[in-house]
Amino acid sequence: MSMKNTIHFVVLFAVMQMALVWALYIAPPDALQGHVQRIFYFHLGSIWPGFLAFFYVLYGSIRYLISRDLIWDRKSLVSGEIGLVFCSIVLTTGPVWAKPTWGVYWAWDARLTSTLVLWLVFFAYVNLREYIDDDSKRPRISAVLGIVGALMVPFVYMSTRIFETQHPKPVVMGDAESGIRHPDMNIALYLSLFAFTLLYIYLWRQGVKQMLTEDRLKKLRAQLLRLEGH
Amino acid sequence: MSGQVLSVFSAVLRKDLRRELRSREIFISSFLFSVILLMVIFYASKTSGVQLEAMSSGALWLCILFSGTIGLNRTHQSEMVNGCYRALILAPVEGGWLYLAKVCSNALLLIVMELLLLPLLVLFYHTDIGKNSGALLAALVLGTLAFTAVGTLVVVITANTRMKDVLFPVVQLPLVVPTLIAGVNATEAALQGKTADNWLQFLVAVNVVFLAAGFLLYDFLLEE
Amino acid sequence: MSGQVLSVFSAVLRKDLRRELRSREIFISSFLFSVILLMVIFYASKTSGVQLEAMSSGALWLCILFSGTIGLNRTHQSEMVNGCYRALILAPVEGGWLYLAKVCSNALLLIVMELLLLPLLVLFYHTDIGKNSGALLAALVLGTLAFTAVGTLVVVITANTRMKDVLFPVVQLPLVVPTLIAGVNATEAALQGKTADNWLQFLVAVNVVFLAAGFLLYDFLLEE
Amino acid sequence: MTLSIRFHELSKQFGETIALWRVSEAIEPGDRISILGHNGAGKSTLLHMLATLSKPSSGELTFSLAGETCDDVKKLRDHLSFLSHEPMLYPDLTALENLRFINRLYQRNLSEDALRELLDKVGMSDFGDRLFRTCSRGMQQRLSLARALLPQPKLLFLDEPFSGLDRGGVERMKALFADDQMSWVLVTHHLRLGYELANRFWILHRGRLLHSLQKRDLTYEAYIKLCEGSSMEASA
Amino acid sequence: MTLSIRFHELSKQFGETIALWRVSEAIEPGDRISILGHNGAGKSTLLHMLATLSKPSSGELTFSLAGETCDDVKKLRDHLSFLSHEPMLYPDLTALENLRFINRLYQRNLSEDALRELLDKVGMSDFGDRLFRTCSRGMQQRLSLARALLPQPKLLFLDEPFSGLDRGGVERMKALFADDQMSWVLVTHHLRLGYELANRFWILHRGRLLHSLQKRDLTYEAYIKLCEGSSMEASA
Ligand code: HEM
Ligand SMILES: Nc1ncnc2c1ncn2[C@@H]1O[C@H](COP(=O)(O)OP(=O)(O)OP(=O)(O)O)[C@@H](O)[C@H]1O
Ligand SMILES: Nc1ncnc2c1ncn2[C@@H]1O[C@H](COP(=O)(O)OP(=O)(O)OP(=O)(O)O)[C@@H](O)[C@H]1O
Ligand SMILES: [Mg+2]
Ligand SMILES: [Mg+2]
Repeated sequence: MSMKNTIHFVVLFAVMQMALVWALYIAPPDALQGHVQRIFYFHLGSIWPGFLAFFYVLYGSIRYLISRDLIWDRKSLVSGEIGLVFCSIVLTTGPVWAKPTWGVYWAWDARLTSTLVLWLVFFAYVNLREYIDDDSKRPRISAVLGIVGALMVPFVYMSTRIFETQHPKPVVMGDAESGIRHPDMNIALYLSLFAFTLLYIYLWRQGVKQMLTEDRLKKLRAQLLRLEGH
Repeated sequence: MSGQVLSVFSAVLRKDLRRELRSREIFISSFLFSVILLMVIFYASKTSGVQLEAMSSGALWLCILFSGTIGLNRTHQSEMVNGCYRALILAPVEGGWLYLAKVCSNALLLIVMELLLLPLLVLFYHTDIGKNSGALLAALVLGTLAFTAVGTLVVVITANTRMKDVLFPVVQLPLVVPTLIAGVNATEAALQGKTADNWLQFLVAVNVVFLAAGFLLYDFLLEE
Repeated sequence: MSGQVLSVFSAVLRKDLRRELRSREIFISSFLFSVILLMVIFYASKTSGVQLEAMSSGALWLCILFSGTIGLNRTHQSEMVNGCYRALILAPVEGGWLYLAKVCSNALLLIVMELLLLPLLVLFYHTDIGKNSGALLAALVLGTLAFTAVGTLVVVITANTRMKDVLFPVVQLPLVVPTLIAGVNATEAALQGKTADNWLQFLVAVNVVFLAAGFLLYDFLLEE
Repeated sequence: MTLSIRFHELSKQFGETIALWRVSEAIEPGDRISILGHNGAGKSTLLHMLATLSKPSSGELTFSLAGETCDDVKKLRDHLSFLSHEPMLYPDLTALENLRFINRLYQRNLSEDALRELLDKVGMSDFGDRLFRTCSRGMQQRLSLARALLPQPKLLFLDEPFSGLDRGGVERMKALFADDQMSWVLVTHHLRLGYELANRFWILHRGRLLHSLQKRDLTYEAYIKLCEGSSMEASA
Repeated sequence: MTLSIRFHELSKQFGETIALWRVSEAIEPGDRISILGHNGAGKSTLLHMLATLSKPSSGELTFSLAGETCDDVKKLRDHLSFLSHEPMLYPDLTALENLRFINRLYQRNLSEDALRELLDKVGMSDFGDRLFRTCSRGMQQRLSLARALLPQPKLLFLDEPFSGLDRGGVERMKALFADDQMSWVLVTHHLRLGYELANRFWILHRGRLLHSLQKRDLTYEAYIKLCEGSSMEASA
């Protein structure tokens, strides 16, 4: 581990601990929901870096198609993978939260559906390349899918904003007695957002490094095979 | 340039339509598939006690989605036989125009299919399709265009994979969900005599975004 | 004779399953596909104001129909590529056993898909699948078998005709309607805790008729 | 057990097109027949019917097994094999998996080693685990031959088996054809090989059987002359 | 306008398989090149890259149009044409409909008469209205050639164009190759034709370019010797 990485890791670790402490102990329980509401800090904390990751896929894929530089393919792939993980966290914390508050694990709320759609699209993005045999095709095809997938992000979210239909039990925000009122709640939220964002960056850098090392290994192995006469 | 574009456009359109008219393969299969779907949906909902009329917009869009997916798969398959898609790749034309031509021919077939489906809705579901036929047509055309805009792109994406038949619907359908929701709602409003401007605008936006994306990205898919 | 039968049976079964399971991700994709279908069906019927629970049997059978069609289509296509079906035709085996093996492999894949689907129904549609799980399983297995019995026969009928692409849906879909109606009703009853003996008997009858017909007729189809 | 085929006034029509018109001949054990003729002469059509893949529009086609007429197509197919224009192998299976499937389908119970040996015979021993669709054209053709040979047929039908093969491949194929246990019927446009390998020749022209000759009656020059005469194009 | 191609250290890998390894050469106007080599040598792979159908894994591939480097693939494709293993024609369209489609796609604006003339050149004038899929193998190969010639390319790539053709077909094809306006690169296993028609030879072996020779430096005997040396099988 380089110096930079070490520092990054230490900061990440510290912020994570602080976020945990604030979210689980210092922030007061919600007036209506009680302690269950604490899921919120992880729920929202993970989705924002998730969006960030998906937008990076868009950016990286465009860069790849223009430059045809494999590094951009690797960068966007890693970003997509992490985004998918974060999206999965939202999709598991959500139902866990939903059961005690709504009584069911799932309701066909526009927001839930759009999150699910996003997850499906990026699941396809991350996994599709497994099914493409030709190395030279793989980055190109998944870059196109990455762009199309990332275009969905604003769509799905706009659709829930513009057409506010019936949310079964709308998210409790800003209500008089519940919602983020207490300053400690705010601190917990920001800490957790910060922690997840740092985590994203850390994982992304490690992931890219790993992929590049793998690429080099492959190249060296091919050369070795060549030297040995097939 | 515009002469070139027209020539390519008409070449692809004519070829696809001629192939289709010769075999009527996609047409017949999507139409029959839709009839079956209408029946299944009817029987599925009979037990749930919904009113027939309330189901028509959803049933219509399920038919569009499902037979559209099958149709897109088939058209694309026909490009793969004998390596015909290579002829398209090797042609000295902008991929964007090829894409638009393909979207057009696919959408055209699907829209004709839908028009045939409407009388069936009247027959089977007692739907009154005349209340606001302008809005109905707008909803169908815009929705179908958005659907094929996504589908035509995705079918080529998944064609490069090993399990294309399985992966195509899996990749395509999530991308199509916003279109479906907007389409169902716009159609529902039209069937009730209203015009759902917001949903129609939404469909226009979806079309603009996906057609533009397809136009710009298709060339990148046309390599081997 | 029985050794021969077993050998052919296992050859076809293994080949088909290996092709499908080459990467066992086929289950993952059918799973995803089911998620998407349930989502799509929900949004298509949302405007009609049906109760979620009341929709499950219909939704389930729509999924079976659609995945089944994709699956049969895939089998069909994979036999056509490189003229592989000719290898089957030219093999010195009773067509009847080939037919049964194909039905088995097709039905097996579809049934596994359905089993994956049930938990999803619980999650997304709040369905209680435990009320009469025996009857539910019977309905699903019998219905799926009947569906593939017809589909497999028709796939090969059409594989040997010049108009294969047109004939496949034209012949298959109408033949499948009774199965679907019976399937939906039997499933609906099972979900309500009842056992729809008459529908199940009907399904058994359909199976007997189609499997026997397929077994006897298949040989005549194995010519060009 | 011997296998022979006789046909009398065999015709095949596709709609308006007459692909084959009143062809009569016989195939006896030990025959090695080359069928020659221009493009569209009806060679593949004839082969398809002899291989029990399609039925004649009119005419009689009689198979005899061990001297007795045999109507049971299944029994016949156990002794026939066909290498057609199409490889008849699954693109998504590897070479070996494809052979294993055929092995089971024909109930030949060959061991893994026997299958590998077969691959070796067609010069593909290094590529047993390669997916069929990633093989080059010539490699695919070799695998097709392996498929056709696997059931150890009494009678082998070959439709342009040399296309796409390199020299080495052709040599291997020639060696395999020399097997005395097997009769074969070969369609080819490679006149020299057609002469070298066969002991009988059928020359088709526009769906008719123009000549049916024994090699002993025919010098190479006379043969070439006949072939060139008939391989004038049908459309010319 | 002249078209030339140079490539330097061109390699292509499919997963672990190295199909082509560091091949460097150039194609100039007037070149008629035969590529020879065993099955799986990498001939088709090279042709695909030269025809802009696939990209190299590494190496440089430079196209020059009228002396200037040209990166616009679309412009290049206007002057290239490719006859591959696959016919690239729609089975459900007739021969003429297929040609009309290509005509439009390449914006060549040939008249109906010109299309019929083209059919005549490949000996298919009687079969213009026959569905492609009902044509015999050789007829399909002829139509593929017609498709490839239709755009009147500057440079034509041919991957085993003689397979399935009868004598008449081969003669016609040879005549069409004699066109002075057109350079071509031919992959074939037919050594004699490969020598007769070309003025340069590339000999590939296991993905490497073993020899690149001019015809004037090479007698037929020497050529055959070289080819046979390299057409030993890769797996042997
Ligand atoms: C069941 C699955 C669930 C999923 C997939 C899900 C998904 C999401 C997503 C994607 C966001 C970010 C929205 C945005 O920034 O626009 C979000 C925010 C939020 N979610 Fe959930 N959620 C789920 C369940 C729940 C439940 C049960 C509750 C509480 C009862 C809840 C409360 C919240 C709150 C309070 C926010 C922040 C709202 C805002 O900033 O607008 N979620 N959820
Ligand atoms: N399925 C079909 N439908 C209609 N016509 C057909 C069909 N199959 C073959 N034909 C026609 O029958 C004639 C004979 O075809 P066949 O394939 O037997 O020729 P061939 O001798 O094998 O030629 P080649 O050397 O080119 O392979 C041709 O005119 C062909 O167009
Ligand atoms: N899509 C692919 N995936 C994996 N390997 C491939 C692919 N295409 C070709 N290969 C491999 O690359 C090598 C070269 O193949 P290529 O088709 O270029 O051979 P060729 O010289 O044309 O042979 P032939 O004379 O048999 O046509 C072969 O080993 C082949 O298996
Ligand atoms: Mg033939
Ligand atoms: Mg090749």
